[in-house]
Amino acid sequence: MSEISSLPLPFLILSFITILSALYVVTSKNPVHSVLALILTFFSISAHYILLNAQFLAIVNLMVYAGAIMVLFLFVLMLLNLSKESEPIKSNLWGIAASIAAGMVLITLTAAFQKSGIAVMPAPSEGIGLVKNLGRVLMTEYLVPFELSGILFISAMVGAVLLGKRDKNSEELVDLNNKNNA
Amino acid sequence: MEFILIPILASLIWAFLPIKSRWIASGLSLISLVVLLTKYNQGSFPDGLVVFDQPWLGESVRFTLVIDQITWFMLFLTQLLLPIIVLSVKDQNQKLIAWAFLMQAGLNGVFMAQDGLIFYLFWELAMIPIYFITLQFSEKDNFVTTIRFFIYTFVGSLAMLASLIYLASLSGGSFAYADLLNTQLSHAQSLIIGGGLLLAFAVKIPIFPFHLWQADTYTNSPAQGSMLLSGIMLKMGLYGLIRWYMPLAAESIDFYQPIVMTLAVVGIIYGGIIAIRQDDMKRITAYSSLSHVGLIAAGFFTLNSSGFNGGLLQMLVHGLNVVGMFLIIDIIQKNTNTRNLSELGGIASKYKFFTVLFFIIVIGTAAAPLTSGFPGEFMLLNSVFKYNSIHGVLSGLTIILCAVYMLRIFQKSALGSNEIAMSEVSFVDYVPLIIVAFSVLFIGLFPQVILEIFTLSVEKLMLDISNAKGVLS
Amino acid sequence: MLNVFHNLEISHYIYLSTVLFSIGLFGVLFRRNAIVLLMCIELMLNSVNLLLAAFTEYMGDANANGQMFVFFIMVVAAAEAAVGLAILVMVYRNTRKTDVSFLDQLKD
Amino acid sequence: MNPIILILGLPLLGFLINGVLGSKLPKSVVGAIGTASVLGAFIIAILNWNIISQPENNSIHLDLFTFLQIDQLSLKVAFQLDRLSIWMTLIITGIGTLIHLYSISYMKEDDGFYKFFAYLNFFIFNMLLLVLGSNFLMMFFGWEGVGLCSYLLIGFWYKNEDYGKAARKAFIMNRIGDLGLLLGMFLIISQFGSLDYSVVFPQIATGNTSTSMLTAISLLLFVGATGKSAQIPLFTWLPDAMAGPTPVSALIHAATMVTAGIYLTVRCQVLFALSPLTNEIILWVGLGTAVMAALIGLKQNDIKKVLAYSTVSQLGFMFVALGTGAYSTALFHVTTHAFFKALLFLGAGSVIHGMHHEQDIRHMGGLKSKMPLTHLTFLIGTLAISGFPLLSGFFSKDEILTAVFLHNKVAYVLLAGSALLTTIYMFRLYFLTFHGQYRNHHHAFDKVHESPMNMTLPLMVLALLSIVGGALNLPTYVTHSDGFLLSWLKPLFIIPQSIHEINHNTEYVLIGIAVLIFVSGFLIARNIFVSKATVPAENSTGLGGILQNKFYVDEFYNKVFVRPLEITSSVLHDLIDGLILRAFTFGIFPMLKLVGRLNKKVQNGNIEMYLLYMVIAIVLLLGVNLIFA
Amino acid sequence: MIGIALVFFGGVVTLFLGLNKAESKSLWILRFFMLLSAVLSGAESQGWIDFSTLFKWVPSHMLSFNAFKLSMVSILSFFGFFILSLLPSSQKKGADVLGLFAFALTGAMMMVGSQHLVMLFLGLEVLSIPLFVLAGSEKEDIYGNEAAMKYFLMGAFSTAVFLLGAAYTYGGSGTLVLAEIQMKLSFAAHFGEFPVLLKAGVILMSVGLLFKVSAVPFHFWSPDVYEGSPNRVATFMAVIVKVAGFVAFAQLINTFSPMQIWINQWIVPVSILTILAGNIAALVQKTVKRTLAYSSISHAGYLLLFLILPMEENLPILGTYLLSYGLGTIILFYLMDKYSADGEKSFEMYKNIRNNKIDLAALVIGSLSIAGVPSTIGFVAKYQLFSAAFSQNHYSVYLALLGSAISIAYYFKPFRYALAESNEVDVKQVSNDGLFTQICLITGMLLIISLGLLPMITERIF
Repeated sequence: MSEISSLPLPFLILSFITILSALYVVTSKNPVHSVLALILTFFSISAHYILLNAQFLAIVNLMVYAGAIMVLFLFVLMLLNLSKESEPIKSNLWGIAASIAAGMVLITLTAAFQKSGIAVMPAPSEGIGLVKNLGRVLMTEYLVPFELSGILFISAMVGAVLLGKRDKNSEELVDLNNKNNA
Repeated sequence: MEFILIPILASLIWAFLPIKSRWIASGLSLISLVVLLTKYNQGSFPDGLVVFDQPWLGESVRFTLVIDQITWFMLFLTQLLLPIIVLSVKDQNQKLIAWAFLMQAGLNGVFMAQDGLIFYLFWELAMIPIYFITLQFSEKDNFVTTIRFFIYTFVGSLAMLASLIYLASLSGGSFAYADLLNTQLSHAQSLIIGGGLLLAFAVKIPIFPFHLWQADTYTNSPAQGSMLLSGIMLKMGLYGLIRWYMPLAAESIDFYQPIVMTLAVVGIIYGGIIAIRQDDMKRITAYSSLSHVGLIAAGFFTLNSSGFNGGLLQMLVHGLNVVGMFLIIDIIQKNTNTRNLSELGGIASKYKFFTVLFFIIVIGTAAAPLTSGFPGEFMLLNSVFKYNSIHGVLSGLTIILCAVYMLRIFQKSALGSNEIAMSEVSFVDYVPLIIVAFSVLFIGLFPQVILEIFTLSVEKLMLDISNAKGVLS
Repeated sequence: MLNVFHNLEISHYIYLSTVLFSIGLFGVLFRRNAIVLLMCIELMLNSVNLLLAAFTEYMGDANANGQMFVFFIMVVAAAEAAVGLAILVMVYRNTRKTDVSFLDQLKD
Repeated sequence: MNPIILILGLPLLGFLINGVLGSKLPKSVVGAIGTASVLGAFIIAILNWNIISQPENNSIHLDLFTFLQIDQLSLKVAFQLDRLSIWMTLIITGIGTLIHLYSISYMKEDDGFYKFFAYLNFFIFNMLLLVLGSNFLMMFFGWEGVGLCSYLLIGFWYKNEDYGKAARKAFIMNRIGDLGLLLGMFLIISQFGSLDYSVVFPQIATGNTSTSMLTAISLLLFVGATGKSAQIPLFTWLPDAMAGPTPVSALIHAATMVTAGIYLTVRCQVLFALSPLTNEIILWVGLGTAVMAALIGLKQNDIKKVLAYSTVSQLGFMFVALGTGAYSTALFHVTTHAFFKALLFLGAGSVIHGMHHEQDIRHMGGLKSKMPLTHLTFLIGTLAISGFPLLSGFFSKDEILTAVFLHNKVAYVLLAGSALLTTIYMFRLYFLTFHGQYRNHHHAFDKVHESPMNMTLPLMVLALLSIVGGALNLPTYVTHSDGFLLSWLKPLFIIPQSIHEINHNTEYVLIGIAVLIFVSGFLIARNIFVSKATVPAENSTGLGGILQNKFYVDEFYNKVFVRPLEITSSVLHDLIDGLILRAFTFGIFPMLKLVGRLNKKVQNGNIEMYLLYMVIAIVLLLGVNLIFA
Repeated sequence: MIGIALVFFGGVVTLFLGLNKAESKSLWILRFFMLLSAVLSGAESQGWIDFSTLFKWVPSHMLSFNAFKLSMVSILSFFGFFILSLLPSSQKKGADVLGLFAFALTGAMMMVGSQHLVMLFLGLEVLSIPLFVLAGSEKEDIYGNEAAMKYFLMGAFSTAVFLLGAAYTYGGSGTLVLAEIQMKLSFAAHFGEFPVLLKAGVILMSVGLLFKVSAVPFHFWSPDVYEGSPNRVATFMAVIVKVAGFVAFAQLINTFSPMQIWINQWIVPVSILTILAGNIAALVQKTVKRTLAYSSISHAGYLLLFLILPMEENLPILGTYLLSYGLGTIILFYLMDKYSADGEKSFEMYKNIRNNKIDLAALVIGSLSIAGVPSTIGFVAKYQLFSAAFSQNHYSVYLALLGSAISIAYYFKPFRYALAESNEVDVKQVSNDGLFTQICLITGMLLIISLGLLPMITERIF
């Protein structure tokens, strides 16, 4: 671990923040706090993107994840009124089991990488992550997936509507139940 | 091919057309017998005559059907027994006949197939109908018994499939009989392959201790199911033994011979001893069948000509006799609603003719001289005795035990002072019985007529086996 | 920008993302609230995204395949989130719970 | 036409006609057909006597067809009429005719009349098959066939379950013997490659076969003989076989079938002559049987049972003769025994008939006056079997005793004792039946009647034969040459039968002893049953009890063989088949189901658990394949 | 490609035309498009017609179909058509459910044709996301809710795992195109050791796919989700997902074929575990649906054996097996659905079948086929698979055969109620289906039998 000290400070700090906030996401009892911590994580990851010359990704990440998705989460949390610390605490045993399992994944992967080593890649070239470049690739090479992700969206949309909308029948049913109860 | 298509056609006709007469069914089943008899010439080729040959699956599997003398004989056995069985089907079980025809197609295929996979295909095809017959038409909930039976035999079949696949992989992918025959196996390979084949056949025959499915299945099945099983199905296993196991895995015979011989002899005595105390007539017949076919298997494994010829002869004889026994039991049960010896007795005082037929079949099964049981048993015991005198003496006990239980059956049911209420036995019921009883006497007197059907092919087969073994036995 | 940190290697990003992934995994195992579970899964997806971005950079992939992949992962994540939340709402409507440990009616 | 076809064919024809059409025919016709068919065979045999009796070993052959052809082994349906078989044929058909005749009256009340005649004819056919066959297979056919007929006839009154049991017992015990015969045949096949007499015997005679092999073959054949001829240990079926109608007992269980064992041995004379060990065993088994059965006979109260044990005992005599190598003597005794034992049985049948099916001698007595003909013939039979001088039994028994005397003195003493016992129990029977007071309370003395003519006629014929039968093989001291039978058989024996040279003084002493035996036996019996008028007790005690209970042999067999077999049967079925094997074979399914139920614990519906399992699986996959691989 | 277009178009058309109409009305449109897709793709796979000019703009390293894949697309469409024809439509209004079926099928086809990790991933998701929704499409049904939730959470998790694997693969090979990855690997094969990133990548991606095809121990979702989902959806999951999943899986493993030996090391145990666990668990199930679920798990196990084979020349085996599996499974699910309509879930439901001869025949033929009994296509498929796998690994085939033997015990269970005359008790008359359904059913049965007896036809197809 001695080489950690030789790493550049911004990377260390960012990584630190990322990991810490991620840990907070999984440990916080209040879902709202989790969401907020997750947004922080996304921010730090976006910062990593910038370090990695993926400027467009960084922006999209912020917009899509931190912006849209997380707001959606927050919205649902509020809608369902789950903001309080409602979640029953799991037993310690579960915690231990979960951490051992997750830890094992981590250890196994790292150990595997340690054991065989990872090939160092060639030197980087500038400007890959720029919108111009990405746009070109997206519209040429990745045109098919791009088009086809439309299907994904339409199905997600239809699906969300299908699940979200209330059937008339079901309301009648609820009414009936209420009458019976009364 | 006609021996497969005719039964299938008959099966479809019976399944979908609203015909009800047993005579018509029997007539349908007679067609293939007649066709077979007209083809006696084809059966006279000791080396076999290819009657059908088309590619079936890829390079490796060809749909090849061959008739040689042994095959012709086996076909004869099948076509002969089927009309008898069909004629005895109860009126409320008419749909059973459709299954029986389908099974006939499968059996005919088994006997004619000259390609490993096609053999397996028909092997299973023959098994499915009998499963449904035993399940569908039994008097009580028979599911557990039949599923045991099916799985038990299916495990054996799968072992055979594995062996055939293994063998084919060694023969360069071809399943053709000739290619399989010419494949040289190492000792270990032949043990595995032979073991698989042997397992399948041992379960079907059945050889002790693979007989567990037998008694329950016979007991709980409808009579026709028991007849099909014991009359024809068992013969598949025995046929497989000489046609498939011995030539193809000849290198392993030396290893398995003492084991199988011992097990078969144990089975002979075991079945006989158990049979002497049972109350259910079907159960007795089941165990007696175990005893009898054990002797046939032992005879085959002696690898001498007396054993082979006697075994084949005995296959026909046992088929007829056991079908006769089940016919008897079926008639008794139909008319008295019981087949427990403790509740029966005194049939003889009312049904003289029936009792005579009954007695002929009983002594035929007990291998009294001048009945069909004797010549085969004589040759078999002779061959076993030649193989090893101790085995011979032990398996010879069967003639004593068989006398004990067969006479017990006869006496407890037919004799005695009981005045059992029994409705009139109809003419249709008598016809199959008369055929069987006649065969008992005919074969008992002229066994050589039957032997001559297949004896040349047996020689050829034994030559194949001894060539494959590398040593002439 | 990365060349500033010349002693930064790809392996560090791999480790980082693996750690993040494991944290997400831990969350998935540890938490019971479906919505938090979903968030943990998003976290796992993000760790993958980070890794892909890092690979793209370090390999100098001219077509930026990795980044394209990230792009599509985001698309999917968004769709998944939408559907997932819809399911969540539906479940909540029927059971008044978002706790997954209560969803054990279907079993052997 | 070949006479053999007729000899065999007539009884078979009679069987078929009576069996198929008998129920439709009047009883007289049935009886006539049955009797005539046997008589016809007898006449044809007589007519062919001349051909056979040519000086060289002449015989008539009949080859019908090949029964089985296995490789080089060819089994033919073939017959021969030679000196031995014509002798047997005459006994069978001759006595058979008489008994058929007798049966017409004896069975006339019975519903199964036609069936009875059919069975009898079939029996005759099989018996002829046995003696006429020219190979072992044909003999075996007859051998089993007579067993089958015996089964049918013993269980003739099928409604009685005890009779059925007796019939089954007879058949199964015979089958035990048959197995021995069968195995002997297998040995012969393996050794000589044929079953034909004409192939096997010359080969044996060359002396190239090892003695141990010959001993094995002959012992196995002897096992067959013990079954059929009711020798120790397989004798218990014969007394039970008395359940059948009396003519059956006379024909099958006295005169013909039971002597098949003797026929077999005589037929295989060359084989037995070369296996001294077997001869010794035969001697002692025969001796044991003779003594034991005679002892049991002393205490039996059923008229037919006494005769049955007497038969067993006499068969023992015959085997003793065989054991000493006196084959013609044995056959001689077979012949005379056939005469007087058939006579005795038929006489007993006449008594039973007259007493309306009363068989217990304790309930008889004084029948002399009511049934004079029966009484007279029965007396002749008794005298003959007891060895009254110059009657047939005297000569044949004397020959046996002489042969044994020369062979083994101990055996002689025992056999002489047995002869004494024979006289005692036979006269006991005779006195209890015909002398003294009438002792039956259920059945008035007035109703006892003499039997009709066609029952007494056979009695008279047989009585005559019993008297003069000794002439068939008169001893040397009378004729100063070989007896007729001995010289008749001589050409048949490839190895000449050992002729016992004996000086006349010893011979006269032996005759004296024989006469003494008869006289003392007669006096003892007379003393007890006439002078003291003892009536046997219901239950004897002590030695008598043991004898009355037949040495408990049946009980012994029951305990040692039957019960254990039955228990084994149940154990095998319920325990081995039903439980252990099943547990091993089908137990796999409960096991699988158990494993499947464990799955219930895993598949418990909880997502978190599922996820945990999946993660663990991932860890394992990665760990094993990345790090440890 | 024409299949994707047609089915997607069909889905959209259905969606718009069928809005606010009873589902049964718009179903015809979708059936038509699916059948059309099946026919056209089938014709194209046989080389009778060629649509490739229409789709020139699609780069072949993204999405391309060879003859085998076209036939698989045809089969997928056919199965889609078959499912929608046999399993009855609900009387609810709205064609949204139908649309989702169409989209999911599109995703399945994308998976089949994918040549690129992104396409594979997208296909996977396009297939999965509609199914998440469909699982819960009976909104008031609590079990349906639970099923949807379970499927979604676990599916999303497995997606994440798959993606991590994909990322590693990208890192290890520097490309996302499958063919290029294979090339890189064959280079690496010359230098001995394979990059650990690729190894980890292929394992993790396989985990993602193993989850989709529900191999043990990633199968936990499937019995629960099948049980909770509407029958039609469960059928769809059991058939379409597995068919598409295995084609994609085979493609993926083929990509990594240079390290085949290493892959076999862990595919074989997973396969054996799946076969045994699936069959044993199926043995103890009380409800028909769960039994069928476990049966489909065990079939996944058999199919995994295919992955240890050299891929290219053995693809017909995969095709035959998937065809046989799909036919049998759909028929059995159909019967299960039909006879569980009155709420009976255990095997006793089949006692009502005895009055309906066609259904009875379908039950017998379907069960026999899926159990692999000869004279059905199920046997041909199993035989081909096992005999090919035998050359690679003896023991796995022995165990697989053992598994097939066990499977008889539950495949034959329905016969107890359906056939045995002794069980004749209060048989209810179940109303007959329409002519169309019956024709479809008979077609299916005839296919099973005729292909089983004349397997040379399958050789022509693939």
